[in-house]
Amino acid sequence: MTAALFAVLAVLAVTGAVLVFRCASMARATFALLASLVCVGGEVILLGLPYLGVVTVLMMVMEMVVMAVFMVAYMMNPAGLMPMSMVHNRRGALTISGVVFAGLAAGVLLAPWPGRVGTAPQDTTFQAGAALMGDQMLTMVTLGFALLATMVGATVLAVGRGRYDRFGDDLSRPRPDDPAGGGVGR
Amino acid sequence: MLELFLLLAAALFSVGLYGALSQQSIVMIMMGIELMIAGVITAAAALWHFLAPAAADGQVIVVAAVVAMAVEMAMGFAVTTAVFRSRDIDTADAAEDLKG
Amino acid sequence: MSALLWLLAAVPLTAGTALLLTGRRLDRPAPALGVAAAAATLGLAVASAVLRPEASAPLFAGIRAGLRVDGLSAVMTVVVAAVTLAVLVFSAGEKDRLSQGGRFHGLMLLFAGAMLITVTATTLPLLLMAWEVMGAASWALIGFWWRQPQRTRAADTAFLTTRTADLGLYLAAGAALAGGVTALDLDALAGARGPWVHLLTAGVVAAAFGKSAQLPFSFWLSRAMQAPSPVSALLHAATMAAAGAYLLLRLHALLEATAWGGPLVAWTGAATALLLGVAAAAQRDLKQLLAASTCSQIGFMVLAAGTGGVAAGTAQLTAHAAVKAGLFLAAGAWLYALGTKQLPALRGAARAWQWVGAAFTACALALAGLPPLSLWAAKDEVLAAAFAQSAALYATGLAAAAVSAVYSVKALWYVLRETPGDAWQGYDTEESGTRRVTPLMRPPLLVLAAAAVALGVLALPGVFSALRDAVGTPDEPSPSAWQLPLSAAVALSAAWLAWRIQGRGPGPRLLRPAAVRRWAAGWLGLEQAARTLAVRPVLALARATAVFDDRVVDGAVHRAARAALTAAGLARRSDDGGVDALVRAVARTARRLGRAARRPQTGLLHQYYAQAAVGFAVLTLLLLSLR
Amino acid sequence: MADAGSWPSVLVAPAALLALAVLALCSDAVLDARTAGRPATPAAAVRPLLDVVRLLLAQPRRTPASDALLWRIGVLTAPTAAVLAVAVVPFGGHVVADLEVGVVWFNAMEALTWAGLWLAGWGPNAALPLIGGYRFLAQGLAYELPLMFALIAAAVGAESLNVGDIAAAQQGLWFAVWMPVAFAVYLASVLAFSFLGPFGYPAGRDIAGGVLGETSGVDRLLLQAGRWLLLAAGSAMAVPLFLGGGAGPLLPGWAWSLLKTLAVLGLLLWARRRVPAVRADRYVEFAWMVLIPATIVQTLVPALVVLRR
Repeated sequence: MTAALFAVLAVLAVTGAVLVFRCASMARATFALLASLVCVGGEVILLGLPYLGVVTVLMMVMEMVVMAVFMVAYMMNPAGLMPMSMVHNRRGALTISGVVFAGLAAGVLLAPWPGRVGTAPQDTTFQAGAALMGDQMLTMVTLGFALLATMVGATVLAVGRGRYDRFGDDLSRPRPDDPAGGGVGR
Repeated sequence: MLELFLLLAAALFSVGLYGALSQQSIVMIMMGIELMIAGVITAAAALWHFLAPAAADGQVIVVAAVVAMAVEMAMGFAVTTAVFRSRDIDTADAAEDLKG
Repeated sequence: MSALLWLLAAVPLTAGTALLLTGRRLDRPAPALGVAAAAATLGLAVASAVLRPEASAPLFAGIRAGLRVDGLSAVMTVVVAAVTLAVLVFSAGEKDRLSQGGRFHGLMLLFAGAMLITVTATTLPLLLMAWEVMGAASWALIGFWWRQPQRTRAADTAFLTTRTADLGLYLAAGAALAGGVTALDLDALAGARGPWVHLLTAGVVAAAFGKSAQLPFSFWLSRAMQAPSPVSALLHAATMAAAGAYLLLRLHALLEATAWGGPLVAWTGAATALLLGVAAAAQRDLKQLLAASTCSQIGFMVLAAGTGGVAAGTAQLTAHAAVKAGLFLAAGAWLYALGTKQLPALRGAARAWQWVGAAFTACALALAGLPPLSLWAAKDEVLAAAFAQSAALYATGLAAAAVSAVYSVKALWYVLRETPGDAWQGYDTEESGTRRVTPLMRPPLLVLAAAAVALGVLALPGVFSALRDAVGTPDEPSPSAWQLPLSAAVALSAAWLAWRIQGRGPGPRLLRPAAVRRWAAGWLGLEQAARTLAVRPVLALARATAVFDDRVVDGAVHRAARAALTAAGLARRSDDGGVDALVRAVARTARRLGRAARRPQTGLLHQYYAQAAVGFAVLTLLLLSLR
Repeated sequence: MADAGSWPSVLVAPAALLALAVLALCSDAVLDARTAGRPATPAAAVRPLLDVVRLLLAQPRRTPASDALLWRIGVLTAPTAAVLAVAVVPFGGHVVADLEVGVVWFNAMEALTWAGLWLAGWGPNAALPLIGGYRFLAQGLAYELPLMFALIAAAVGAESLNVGDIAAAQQGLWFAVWMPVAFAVYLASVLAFSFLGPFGYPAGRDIAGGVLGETSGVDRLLLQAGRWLLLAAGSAMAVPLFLGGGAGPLLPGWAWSLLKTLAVLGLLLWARRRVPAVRADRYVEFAWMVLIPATIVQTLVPALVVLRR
């Protein structure tokens, strides 16, 4: 049963991936990607990591919707109505990815994979949680800081207005004049 | 079974690579990269499941990959926004100031 | 005492040098000053002749500069001083032609000083110095009118010939030093050791022949006639030409020291006398005729020196000085007056200016050797000395005497005839004649003519024996009873014959065969021979050495330079081609690599991803292959 | 512990959810009628159901160059999300799928409504629905993080992600009692992800019905159904998380669950009527600046309690 499920999900994931770059409409490409990633989430659940799988799905859904927003914001032809090919060096890309896939496949098939060592615990989520909070604390901290840095960096990059625009040339204005209203203490 | 999973991962990775290499739009390139990271997640999960289920390292890699995907998304869109706002372009080809 | 001798030498030298150095400022008073100095010198000469002073001064290490007036020197000094005075008086008369009087009289006095030192010197170095100054003065005086190229060329020829011969004296000095005569005293020269004596003799003989224009070197006297007439009279007749003979007379001991010395000198003198006499007979120019006759008369003196007749030689020298000076001054007067010295053009000159003509006639007859005049006596003494040596010499000398009579009469014949109507065409061919003879010219002519006649007294045995004692060779043979009348007869017959032949129509040639006449007229082809034998080889040698120098030495230098250049070129090329090229190549490759390195930086994101992908793939393959 | 769902329960659960939704709809209609002064007759209650028939028969309108596929997917996602969400909710002892990660699953399914609503907005290729879709996203960004922290609070309290365990962990004291903030936030979020009442911003009348604007016929019906199903599912989930699940003195487990669910539904319907509409940007500011710290602190409380125990 799981093999069948794996096969279905695998095929769905790959077709979704291929569709992403075949669709003209950006929305369709985005949700093809969403489908593909959901399938990957499914695969992860299938591999006995329910928590990580569902979290992946949860995250992917929200991410893809945000991507859809940005897609519409920046793409010239989001609905794919006008025939436009936003592609270059197709042949070169194809050859390189083909070669990479062949290399990886060869590596996968030819490598002498060792057998399984030990068995999975009953509650994998607990195992992950314990590891992250235990001996992998450094990783957790690093990831945490990375996420914090990303949040700050992304905001700074994305926001076009600096502190001088908001608080005046010598930063003397009491209340920043932002285009959108709101803001604590107002 | 492990080989199948890894083949799936390789397939996803290659399609993502093809997308990243062939697409002009920055957002589409990011989608390509997302797929590549998805491939990595699949591979990590599979390796955890088939080789070392006792240790949680595989899961940590998956978490790291997921975080990486999130960070890539965030920074990608930040850079796209900044470039778009300053240059009014959205294709990677137009932003070639670092040309040698 | 010795101060007198130094004074004798110093007066003419200082006066001459002063006149020379002051240049044109003293031109006007120059003749008077010259004559005064000459007179003073004559006085001093007579005093030194009477007192016979002696002086010497240190010259080099171990070699002194000695002066002494002995018998021979006394006669010589008086003759030189007297002739110099006469000639300077004559040139004072001719001062408008000799415009640069200061330079002329300066040089003449300088020459006189040098001649006096030569005749009184007792050591070879001093003699050599004086000898050189004489040569230089002769060159300067021959080329006095230096603006005319043929005169300077003549001066050069004369100077070169005499200088070449003078080298003999240097050779002699060297040989003497080598031969042990360290003090270079003239009297001691005969004592040189071994082979050096021959070398010494050869050197002295060569110098004497050169200076006295004997056979091989006679042609320079013909070129010397380009000089002004007073110069010809003083230098090339009386003194300088005779200096060679004087040297041989002074060194007759040396000639006897070598077996071949005496006979060589004698025969050369005889041959010169005879041949140059023939040449004189063939001349058409009066001064050339007189020059050739000078050579032959000096030939007699050399003959006397060769045969040991020192007194005879001295007598001959003295008589000849007076005779030839007079003849030259007469020729000079006519040249000054008529502007020509070609015999046909001078026809009737004697009748035009009786005083000059009378003096000329007297001297010419003396020259012809007619009794009882001076040369006849002197010549007989020389022939007596020659007869003592060998009969052949005597015969040759007699023949030479006959020839001298011929050319003297030829000159006389032209001059004494009436002046032909078309004579003026011949005038002014060489100079612009003034048609007058200045009063100052007359007294020297008369004095010299008187001397020429008076010296005939030498024929008397008493006078000749006194001369022999003065000279210091008492046992010299004197002319025997039959020799005097014989020479007289020969001279008279030759003179009469010449007068007849000359009288038979204008221009009949004494010498029948035209080739011989042309040979004789050309001074026996001596100059041609010298030119072909000496000048051309030397020039050829010079050219060869020049070519050699150019081709080999310069060639080597040029080749070295060119080699250096090529080496430099090579270095440059190798530097440019090699090092620079290398550097440029490195720079070029660096630039190319730089450009290549920049190619992957396309700025296109997707290409960076592609490169990254390929890079990682290669990396992993590498990793796998290494493990 | 609720026993694993057998096959029939897979069918019963959606039916029960539908029933609940219809009940909520009718009571809402009655309340409307009463507020409108009309007699609270059963006919008034049944009025909304008539629309179902009308919509099924109506000729669906098509906009030009609309993206039919995505539109249809969007419309279908809302109800399916509700049904899938209620799968992990235990009714008394029975639960459809007793997942280890029940709470995360509920959250994931609830997140699906984001994709659904945006696609429903994007589908018709019209401005106003698209704006509706964007509004729902803004509102989603607002309520999502507080909701997550609320759920985490409940999970931390029960030291387990399994909904059954959480319900069981509330034997002594209901979480709603000592996690009031989390409970309140949760309720608000339920209203938010079913864009009802104060959070009806994405379907607001100022943009002509927003997401619902261009839908007609079956699409409209599905969307409306999805809306009320989500409400029912959310309130059903509230019971095991914060109200002790099936525990109760007299009645059997499922009866108590049903009673509590009806109570929550009533509360939400009352709230929907009383609280004025909130603009998304105001609510996002309030949510991020006030609710997130509150819920974080709220989560800290059970964490400390659990650590101390």
